[in-house]
Order: sequence, then structure tokens, then C-alpha cells
Amino acid sequence: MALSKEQIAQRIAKEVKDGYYVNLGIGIPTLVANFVRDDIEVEFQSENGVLGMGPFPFEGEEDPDLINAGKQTITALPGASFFDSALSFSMIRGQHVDLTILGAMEVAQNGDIANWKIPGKMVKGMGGAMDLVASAENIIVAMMHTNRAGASKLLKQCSLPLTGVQCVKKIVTNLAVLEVRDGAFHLLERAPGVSVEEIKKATEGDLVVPENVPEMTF
Amino acid sequence: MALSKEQIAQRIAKEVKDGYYVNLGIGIPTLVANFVRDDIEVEFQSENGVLGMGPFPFEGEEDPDLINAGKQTITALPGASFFDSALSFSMIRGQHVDLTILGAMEVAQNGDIANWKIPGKMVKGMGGAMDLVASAENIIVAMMHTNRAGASKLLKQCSLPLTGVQCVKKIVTNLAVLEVRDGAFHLLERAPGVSVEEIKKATEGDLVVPENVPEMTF
Amino acid sequence: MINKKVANVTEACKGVADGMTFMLGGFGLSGIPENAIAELVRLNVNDVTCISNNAGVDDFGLGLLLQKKQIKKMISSYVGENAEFERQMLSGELEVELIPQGTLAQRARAAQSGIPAFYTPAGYGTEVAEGKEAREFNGKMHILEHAFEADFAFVKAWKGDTAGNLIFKGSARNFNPNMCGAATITVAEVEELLPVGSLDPNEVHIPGIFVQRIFQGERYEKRIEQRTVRKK
Amino acid sequence: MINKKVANVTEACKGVADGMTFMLGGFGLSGIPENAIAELVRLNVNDVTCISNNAGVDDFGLGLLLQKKQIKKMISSYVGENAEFERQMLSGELEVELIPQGTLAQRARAAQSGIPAFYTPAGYGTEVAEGKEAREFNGKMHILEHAFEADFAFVKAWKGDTAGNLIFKGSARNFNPNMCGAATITVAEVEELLPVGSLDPNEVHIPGIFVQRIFQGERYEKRIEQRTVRKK
Repeated sequence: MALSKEQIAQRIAKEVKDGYYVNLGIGIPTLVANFVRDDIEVEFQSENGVLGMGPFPFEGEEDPDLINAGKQTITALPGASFFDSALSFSMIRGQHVDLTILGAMEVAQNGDIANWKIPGKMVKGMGGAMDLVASAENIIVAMMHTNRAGASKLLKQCSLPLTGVQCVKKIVTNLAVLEVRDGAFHLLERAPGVSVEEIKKATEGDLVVPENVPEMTF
Repeated sequence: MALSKEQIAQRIAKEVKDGYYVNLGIGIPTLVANFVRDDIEVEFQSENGVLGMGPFPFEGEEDPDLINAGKQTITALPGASFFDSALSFSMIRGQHVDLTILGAMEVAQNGDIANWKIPGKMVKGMGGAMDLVASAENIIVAMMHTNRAGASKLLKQCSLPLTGVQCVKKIVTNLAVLEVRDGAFHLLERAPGVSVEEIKKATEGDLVVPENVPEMTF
Repeated sequence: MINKKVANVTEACKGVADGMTFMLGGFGLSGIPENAIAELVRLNVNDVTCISNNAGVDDFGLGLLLQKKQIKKMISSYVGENAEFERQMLSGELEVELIPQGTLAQRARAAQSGIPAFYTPAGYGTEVAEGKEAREFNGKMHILEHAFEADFAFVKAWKGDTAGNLIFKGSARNFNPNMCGAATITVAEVEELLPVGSLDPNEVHIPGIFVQRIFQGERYEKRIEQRTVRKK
Repeated sequence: MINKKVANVTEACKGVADGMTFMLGGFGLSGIPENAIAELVRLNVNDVTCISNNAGVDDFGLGLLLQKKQIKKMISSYVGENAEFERQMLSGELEVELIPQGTLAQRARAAQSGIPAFYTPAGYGTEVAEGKEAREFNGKMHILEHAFEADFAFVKAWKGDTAGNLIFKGSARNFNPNMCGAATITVAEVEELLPVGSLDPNEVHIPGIFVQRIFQGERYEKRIEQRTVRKK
């Protein structure tokens, strides 16, 4: 069965290693924090100027001077630091952040990603996404395999305006875990109960399927 | 009579206006701080990371963590701030410092300045001088009119490696105050008791002498 | 110390005029110069260009200027929380230049620093790169970006002194320090304006040299955009 | 929090090797990483390139490495206080690249920031500009300068915590913050190493993400180069 958004986040959490600084995008990526193992040390960076982001505050303890990149009230853990936007993007551009997890509208088999604009329809802006995808060595895209209309989001070529070129390395969807390599999507794992055929059908881009495709574990 | 170094500093102090941020170079420029009027507000910037530099500390109160660009122990006035070298040169390069006063080995009549290197002989380095002269809108050179061998330091063209090009606007020497404009030195004032002839003799570059050359006042 | 204190927001905004370019600190509604924005609305300056990461919400922040159609052009990275903004943009009433957030921060810092231009990888291969010089460094493509030019920067700090020194709080810091000194005139508003000597020089985030005018804001609403909490 | 604490200077310097490039914080003898320098002398690493604003004095700071001829090349802005340095340079034993102080700071900050190159007016028309691209911006000539590349950055802070967060003191701050994260590995030594939670997040000058290893220095001599005083 296809994964829920929480399960996508849970699967991605396995990619978060001890000692990682991690930037989480809005949406499914934000949920990843809930599933990171307790026995490893990870710090979450928020590009608006927080390192060592903690959970949401208890009711009544919200601070308008302490929010995350999604404008949600947050807390800071002991050992946290606050800084300006230029230094924040020094962390990102300078590749000091180890892992970036973000959503996408489309990913192409060469690693291109589009997630900021639907011309004439939705123009919210790229926020920090263009800096993140242009800089991060390690980018995981968290998204549904198909859009609401049922069309594949894993394409031969992106149709929407790009956020970055040839940068996505790994994708975790509700159906599968895929690696982007040598101009194709390589199927690594499938969601429990989801068949390779289903994944093939939902993938417009070139899909390389090895002999054995294990089911995901969490 | 030719001015002492203290008198050069005293004359330059008259150029320091209320509300100025001022960077003082090593040598005669450092002395300028002693002669600035008490009834104006001026802040001294030290390029190693101090704004609001105060006088030397009282004996026994020296702090190795508080020095000026000449590596001398200093104090910080109330309202001072400390910052890193990059931000310090943001102040300089970004033209937030209003006035730069520095020494020179040679100045040319087009405003070129040389003050950091005598090839094969003295190579101390430019320190912050190249940033200062390339950026400051308002540069005053404080120096002796001639070198120890008696040769003029106000030249048609610099013979030493340059620190900056076409940047010097004003020069105060032991003999005169001069403006650098339209490819020539313009004599503005002479030291008390020093004749125009003496200044002409000590100036190798083109010297424009107006009909009346007042004596300096302090 | 050089005194940067002005009596109030009206004095602080002296000289603003139609057609000018303003930089405004803040991320979402956090750390925005509330008092200066209110004054710009009151003064009814028009045809202005605003450089600000976001555009406020419909009824707060820069949304207040948008409602009155005072803004000719916005330079921002994310404008998703503002329906009126989207309407004006899609209808062509409002000119919008969307740029990467890190580029926005760095173009402000470059202006503050006297660095006219720099190379960044952000946006290479996208429409952001159109018309810009692209160049390879260390095997990776970058594009050339320029320092901002603006008439006024309006920033908001937590504490300040009359010499213009500023200290920010939490994530309300964001773009505010980077915009100080990045415009011809920087106007800082603070929650608490203290006499010189009140701040530890080690703790000052922005030295007063980057600030031309400072005043204590009359009141701060500090609206929260997304109140998210957990149960005790 | 991610733990950056190492037991001592020996552990902190693990991996240094002949031929490497080091960045070192400090201005004159103020804010220099005394313990790391002593360890580099003890380890006797040779043929190293040092990026440091100054070269110490004959018997302290980087002067200690110069005495033992461990340094192949110095990249500095001012080296005037060191007779042995001048001797080695004029005799050709030591390679020296003198660069403007602001360019040194900015090349470090660029390396920290993932900015591969930037334009600066400093040095235009001088021998510093030789072989470099020159370009006009806003009617003024600038030259293109590149980010530093280094293997280790050795910095010294006043206080730090085990997550690598740093706070500097007075003018001992200087180049130290700009070099954090500007090399492959940043080693921070502090006078006082505190547990996580001891530092106010608003007062942290350099977040721990820019630091790979942190240790408390055994002792600090903090020598004063020019003791200048006034009478009471």
C-alpha cells in the first residue's frame, strides 16, 4: 500500500545520520524531525537564522521572535544559536549543511527539480530552495509519486520552471525510494505491498529496475 | 619654521568634522586623535575590529585582547563595539568611514600613493592601506615633505610600488597643506614662517601656487 | 559617541519620496519594522520599490502598502502568504522580481560591504540566471549577482543605543543586520533604546556606523503568522 | 547537539601533514591560536602554506614555525614585526604573497560562505592586481578575488561550548570568525569550554556548524606586542 506522508517522512528519517546538520523544507520534510532516532545527534537548521531548532512550543509559550522557515512558532534547544540570513546561507552555500530534504512538483531523470512556480497560476517564489539545491551535496526529495491529477512527477524532463539543475540524488515517494544516476531513475525500494508494475506505471521518466527490489523497512 | 609631527597632526585635526568616523594610520595619523576638538563627536575605527577607540589604558589596565591596528594596547569608550575583520572592512570598503588619514612614502600629482614597499629592502606589507585608499572618499596624507635624504616625496610620478591610484585628495606635510586636483599639487597653506620658495624647492611634482598662500592656523 | 537618536518615526522617515527604493528587514512578520511601515502608509509614498524577503500578509506588514497600491515593484524570495499580492502580480499591476533567498541576503551584505558583485551557484540553469553572466569555478557553474542599491533601509532590532549600536533577538534577526548600511540611509527602530554604555561591545550585532537614525518604536504588535504548539 | 569536543590539542590537530595549507586567526599576537601553533611546532610539519594576517614575532606566534623553517609560503597583509621573516623572505627561502587586509578577510569569508569569487576595489592599479581580471562597476575599477582554499583553519575564541559555538572577546576576535568553516577542518581552541546550554544563543558569534573540533587550551600567554599606557 502506498505510504502516507508520515511514512514517507519516517522512511527518509533513516537517511539522517549521526552528526548531520539537516535543513528541512516545508511540508512532508518538516515531519522528518519526528522520526529521527533518539540515539543519534542531529541538528536542524532553519534558513531564517536558527541552528538547533527544537519542537513546537507548549501552548502559551509561543515567541513571535522565534519561528522557522515555514513561519511556525518553534523552540530552540540548549546549544542552539541565532544568526543573520547572510550567515545562514553561508552555512548552506558553503556546504556546511549535510543534508537537505525538500518537496518538489517535478523531478527529471537528470536530477533537475522544479518546485517554485506554475506560470500564470501559482507564483509563491523560491524562498531558499534555489540556494539549497544549488549547494547541497546531499539532497533528498520527499513527494508524492504522482500529482492530484494522477500524472507522474518523475519525468524525462521537467515542464515547469526549474529550481535547480542536475542536483537531486535521491527521491522518496509514497510508492518508492529511487536514486537519480546516469540520467535515469534507479528503483531502490518499494513501499510495502506496492508492485514494481505500479511504480513503472507511475513513472514517466526512464526507470531502471534491478532484479530484486526489496520492500522498504522503517 | 617647518612643523613638528605633532603640529602636522594638530593641523590635520582641523579637518575632522562633527559626526565623522575616522580611521587613523600608524605614525603621525595616530597623533591626530590627541588634537580633535572636545566639542565635536568623532568615533575612531581601528581596522582590527574596534569602533569607538579610546585613549591608551592606564598602567596596569592593559588588555591583550584589546589593541589597535598598530598592535598598541588601547581602551574602548562607552558605546564602542567589537567586530570581525570582514565586517571591519565592510565599513571601509562600503564607505561608511568618513575620513582616512594615513602616512606615505610618495604621493604623485595625479593622486597615486606609495607607502608599503621598497623593493629588495623593506617589505612589511600593505596591511589595510590598499583597502583604505581604494575605498575612502576622503583621504588625507600626513607625511614629511621630503625624505631623510632630502628628496621630495611629492612627485610627478611615484617610483615605488603603488598602494592605490588617483585617490589622495589632500596632503599635510611639515611645510604645507596641499590639494591634489587636475593632475597637480595645489598649494593651500604654508607652515608658519615657511616661504613659498622653500615649498617649491621641496616639491618635485607640478605645484600650482595661488597669489596668496595663507599661513596655517591651528 | 555620534548621536543617531531621532525623536520619533516621523523624523526617522524624513526624506522618503515617491519612486524610491526601500529595503526592509524581517522574515514573514517576524522582525519587521512595524513603525516605519505604518509611517510609509501614513505618508502615502507611491511607486516605491521594496526589497524584502516577503510581502507581509493581507492586513499586516508590507501588505498594508500593497493594499494602498503604493508599491510599484517587489524584490522578494517568497510571497506565498498574501492573496492581494498574488492578485496584483498576476494582473500585472505589480512588478515582481523573485530571487533566491540566499542571493537576497548576500546582495544586501555586498551593498553593506562595498563588494559590487559576486558569484553564486544559486539559480544557475533557471530563469533567475537569464541575462546574467555564468562562469565556472571549481568545476561548478555560478552566476554573477550585484549588490543592491537602495535609498532607505528600514530595520528592526531588539535593543539599541543612541550611538546606533544594535542587538537582535532570536530569529527576528534575519535580514535586518545585512541591510544595515546597505542603503544610503539606514533607519533602525528598536523595542528598547538605551543610553550609550548600556550595551556590552562584545554583544553588539551591528555597530552604529551602519545606522544613520535610530528611534524607539511606539508599540509592537509582533503578530504570529503560524501559531503552532504542542500539548503539555 | 553534535559533540565537537576533543580531549586536547594533539587530538585536535590529527591529520595535519607536510605540504598542507593552514589558516590561522589572530591580529599581531592578539587572538592567535597559541596551543595549536605550539602543537604544529612539536609535530614539525613542513612545507606548509600559512594564511594569516601577520607572521608573529621572532619568538612567538607564527615566528616559532618560521624559526624552524616549517613554512614554505606565507599569505599575509603585514609582516613588519619579524626580523627572521624579513631575512627568509629577502633571501628567497620563504615565498611570500602579500595581499590587502580586507581582501584577506573577505577571501576567508567567501570560503566560509560558498562564494567562489567577488570583486573588490582594493589593489586596483597596483602589483596586487597583476594577472587578475579588472572590471568596472559604478564607474570604479575593481579586481576579481577568489575564495581561499585550505586544509585546516586554526582559530582561537574566548568561550565555547561542546557543540562548537564560539564567543570572542574584544579585538581578539579579528579574523577568527571569518576563518571558521573556511577550511576543510576548523579547529577552535578556547579559554573556557562550557557545556551545551551555557551560552545565550543570541550572543554566539560563530555557530558550531562551522567548527569540527573544539578544545580548551592548556594555558594562554597572550603576549602584548606594544604595551602603551598613559599616566594616571
